[in-house]
Amino acid sequence: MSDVATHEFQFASAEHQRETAISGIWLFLASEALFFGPIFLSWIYARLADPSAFDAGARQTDLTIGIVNTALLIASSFAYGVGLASIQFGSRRRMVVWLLFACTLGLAFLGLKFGVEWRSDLEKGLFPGANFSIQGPTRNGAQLFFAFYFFSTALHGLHLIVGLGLVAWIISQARQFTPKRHTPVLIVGLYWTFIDIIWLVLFPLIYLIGRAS
Amino acid sequence: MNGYVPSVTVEGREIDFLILALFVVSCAVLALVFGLILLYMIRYRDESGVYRGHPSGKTWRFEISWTAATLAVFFLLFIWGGDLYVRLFQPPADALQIYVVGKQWMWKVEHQGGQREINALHVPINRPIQLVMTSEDVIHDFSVPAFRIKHDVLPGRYETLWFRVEKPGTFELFCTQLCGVGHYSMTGEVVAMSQPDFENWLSGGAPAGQHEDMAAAGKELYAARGCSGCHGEGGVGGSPETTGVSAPALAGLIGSSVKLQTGATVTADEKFIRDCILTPDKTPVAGYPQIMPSFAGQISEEKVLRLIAYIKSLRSGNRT
Amino acid sequence: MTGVVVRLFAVASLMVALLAAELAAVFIFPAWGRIGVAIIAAAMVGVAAFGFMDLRREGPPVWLLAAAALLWLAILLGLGSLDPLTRTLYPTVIAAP
Amino acid sequence: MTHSAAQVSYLDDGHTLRSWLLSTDHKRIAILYIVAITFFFFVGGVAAFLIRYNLISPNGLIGSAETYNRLFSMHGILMVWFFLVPAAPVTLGNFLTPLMLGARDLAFPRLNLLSWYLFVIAGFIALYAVVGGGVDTGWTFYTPLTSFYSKGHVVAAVVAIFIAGFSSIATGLNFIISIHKLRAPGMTWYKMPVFLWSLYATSVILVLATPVLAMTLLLLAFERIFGIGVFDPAIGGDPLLFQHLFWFYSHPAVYVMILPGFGVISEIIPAFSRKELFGYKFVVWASIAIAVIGFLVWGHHMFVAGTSLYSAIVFSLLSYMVAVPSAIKVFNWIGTMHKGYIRFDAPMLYAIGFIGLFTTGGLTGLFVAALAADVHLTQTYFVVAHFHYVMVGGMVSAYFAGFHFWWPKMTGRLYPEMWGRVGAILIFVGFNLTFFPQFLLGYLGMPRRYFAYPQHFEALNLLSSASAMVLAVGYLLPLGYFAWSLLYGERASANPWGATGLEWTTPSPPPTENFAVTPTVTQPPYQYEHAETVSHE
Repeated sequence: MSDVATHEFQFASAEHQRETAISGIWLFLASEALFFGPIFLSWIYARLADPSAFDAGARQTDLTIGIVNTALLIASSFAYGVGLASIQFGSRRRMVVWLLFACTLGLAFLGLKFGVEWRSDLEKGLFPGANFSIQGPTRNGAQLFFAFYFFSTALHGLHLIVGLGLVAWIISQARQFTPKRHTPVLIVGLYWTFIDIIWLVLFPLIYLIGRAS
Repeated sequence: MNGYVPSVTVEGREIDFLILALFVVSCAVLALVFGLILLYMIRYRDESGVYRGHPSGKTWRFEISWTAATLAVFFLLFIWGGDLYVRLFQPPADALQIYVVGKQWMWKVEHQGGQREINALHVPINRPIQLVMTSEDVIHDFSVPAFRIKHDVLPGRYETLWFRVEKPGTFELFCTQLCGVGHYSMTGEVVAMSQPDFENWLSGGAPAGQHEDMAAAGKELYAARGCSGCHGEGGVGGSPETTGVSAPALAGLIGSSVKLQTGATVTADEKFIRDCILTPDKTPVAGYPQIMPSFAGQISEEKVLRLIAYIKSLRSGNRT
Repeated sequence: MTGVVVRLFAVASLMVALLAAELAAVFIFPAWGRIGVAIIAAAMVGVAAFGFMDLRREGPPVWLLAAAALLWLAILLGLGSLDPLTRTLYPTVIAAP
Repeated sequence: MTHSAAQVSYLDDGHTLRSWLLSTDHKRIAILYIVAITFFFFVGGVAAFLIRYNLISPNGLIGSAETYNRLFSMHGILMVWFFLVPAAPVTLGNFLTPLMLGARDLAFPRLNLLSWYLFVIAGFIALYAVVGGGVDTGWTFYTPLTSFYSKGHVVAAVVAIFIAGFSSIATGLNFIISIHKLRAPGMTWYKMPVFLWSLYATSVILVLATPVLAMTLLLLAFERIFGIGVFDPAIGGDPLLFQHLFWFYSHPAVYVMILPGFGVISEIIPAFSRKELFGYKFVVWASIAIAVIGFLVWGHHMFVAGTSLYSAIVFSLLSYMVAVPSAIKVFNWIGTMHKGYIRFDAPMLYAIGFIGLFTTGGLTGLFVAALAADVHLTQTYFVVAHFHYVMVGGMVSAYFAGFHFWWPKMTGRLYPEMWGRVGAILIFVGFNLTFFPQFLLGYLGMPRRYFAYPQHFEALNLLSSASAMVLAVGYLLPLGYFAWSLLYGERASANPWGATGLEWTTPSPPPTENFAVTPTVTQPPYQYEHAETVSHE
């Protein structure tokens, strides 16, 4: 396959098509940001309803896992960035290696989040409802926190799974990409980092604010 | 007009006047718009040979002037509507309070004296009435078209509504927030009567057997639920010496200013007392440790209302 | 290539440092607390957007889109929280200390 | 590359079902959308018919309040999400955007096709929810009624709207990027037709508001499925949060419905007045202003819902602000007619009807934006009449106006002009007779969503129901003569109205690739003063 960029008929040039695609993904990400908007607003409402009880709920979370997960996502964005640079500088093999590494970090995040943290949360009876284990005056506020917690982390996790699927697709299509034609790699990278950014906001909302004085 | 009821409250007449003003403005604008369109349709129809002159070049003068005119009119309307709205939802201090609980699909009303009624509300005329309303299930809305007033009734909190009726009569009451299958049947009537008639009704009109003073019922709850264990008999307050724990006095609480541990100062009204009973954690009173348990989910809305009525009756306390 | 990797590594290191700063704000400098966390989290989002997503390299249309997302989020969160922030104690508030 | 010089009409470029269902041609997708949208319009219309039938009698004629609640819920859900919101963008917008831009297609044709499939899947799920028992929550889905108390297929309905939302986002994204990136050489922003500007403003709302609704509905579904959630008052959650989030989308959605209508009218009035659009830049920026300020006003749906006094006052002020740009537009259309050479073809009649109905709807909006007046009027038939004037009177009139205007371009056939005019007049008259009585009913206090009502509201309800028959005929009539035109209509020339705009420079119907040669734009739009006189007589 030669390294000549082609383009679809509605565009003037391959460069035109690339620019358009990148604008498109940014607009999609803007839309995604608003998608998470209600989650942030519901955090504000739930916390304002009873700040001390809400924070008491937040302190039941596992801070260590939260920190490790944040670091994992930062590292995976880094890994993806290096993978992208690799294809830009012509090494398809190195791109695949780095993208696989990014995937592994993402999988590790999912494993820690859902396999370890969620499981222990559920075992501790922290899922809101009749069997919620926290009693006393903070019960309601803590339930609100955990309703927010399970919903937001599940949603973020789903995005990460979609992201993993996309990266896997890039890896499977690796042979198509060349230094001049790798727009899909770039686009998936933007989405990959965006998931990271969402987590950077969720992390303090879940783990830190409740522990701050 | 069929079904037209002239407003029987002062505020209602003011709302009518505002609506009339809006109607006049709308008619003027519509006349202008339709008039110009019709005029141009006739005068400038394709077949007409009328001289068109040169098309006007600069348009921004027109644009600025009609934008400014629109803005000015809108601003006036906003001020008018806003001012009236603020008055509409600020009850006079001496309002007679009546408690309303909405549930699928009926209105339950309880008067201070314990008289209860369903889908009906008896009120005296020429006296400000404040409804303290909550819901047992979904969101309802208490609406009396003849008073030109309505407000949503939400579960888990109190909303209030006030009015002063000027004429005796019977007026329609609607639920105007979709609340399920029986929404359309959640109607009733508001009966306004003169003060003597109202007192007559209070003493004899309410169904027998339910006629128990709200405050008296609240007093029983106060003892049965262990409130007196900390706050003392008659709500005099507790200290380590008397009841074993520090607890604020409740006598004379209603209407007073309370300083919270958060630093805010609030007036103790029904909402505040309700919050203190159901979510004491949110309203820690300055100077007392927050040790009171929450009663959320343990007593019904109606019982909370009775407790509040009792606490409000404790006016003669020696609170400093 | 090396240059790019070094730059990415610097970005990642900066973010890990900011993560540490968040923890410090919460546990070591309690006076900073929530405000500190909020500021640092915003900074981390900025670093990720400019460092990893290379926002600077994109043209004005993309900046416009990113700015729109922020503006609309601000509308949602700002006007949306106006109600609960001014509601709970009204009309019971008479004086803020 | 396909045949570029052959100039095969897009309608003749393949006749198999597959060549339609897998087409990425924006024009074919527009046709697919027209089929789907029309279907949902008539299903929603049947529900409307049954609602009006029930309200003939104070005791209700269809026998069961539950059925009635399901009917108006279905009417609202289908009409809002499966007709009003998508209608103008996905049909007229899809067909015209590349043609007006001088482009060969939208930026992301496959995404465009995907959006149609999402829409149809969502539509079927919605129909499943309806047929399988329906929902009785109203289209507003207020909690806690919806999350804990309502029976019926709430989750299915919510999923349907969720998927339809992503179809909207895909469409809006496609338009914004296409307008940014695919303008023909020489077409600067201020040389774009107002329809494209309106579509751009619409798309901004679609892309930035729809995701908020999607997430809100997910939160709602979570609460319903798990029996607990962030809106649950039993644990201190706030049902008003749901209302805030819902109206953050649903108020701007009203502008999604009406903005493309503004665009259509801004094309038609100049074309049939033979005159340049009055105050082009003001009209353009009014659209953008509406798209932005439209996001700041949602709280006016909640003046009696229990929000804070401060927020009510702020939202009332902002609501008046958003009415200003709409007023600017109305004045500019009238200014365009001034000293024109006005012709009264069906599109123009629909457009004039639009101005009348929209102005009435807009002015009654001032009533409900005034805080104190809203207390009396909200949640009554006054509000029902108000939004039907804007959304049905306004939007549907504009949609029909555009449909008549561009019908020759889309199909290559002319519709019977006389019948078009009859339809326009019938709809205007029938609409006013149906909905004006509802203003009176609302002022008298008749609440919305009542299956049965007090006797004294009967006369006005009867008038409204009777007039709805006229309106129904008005809506069915175009279906008939458009179908006739497809088979027997006269062949249309490239530019039957003598209108300006790139879409009229290519044959009717356009070839698959739209333009044989990519056009170059040198003039601002609407240069009717300098154009040749009408070409088609």
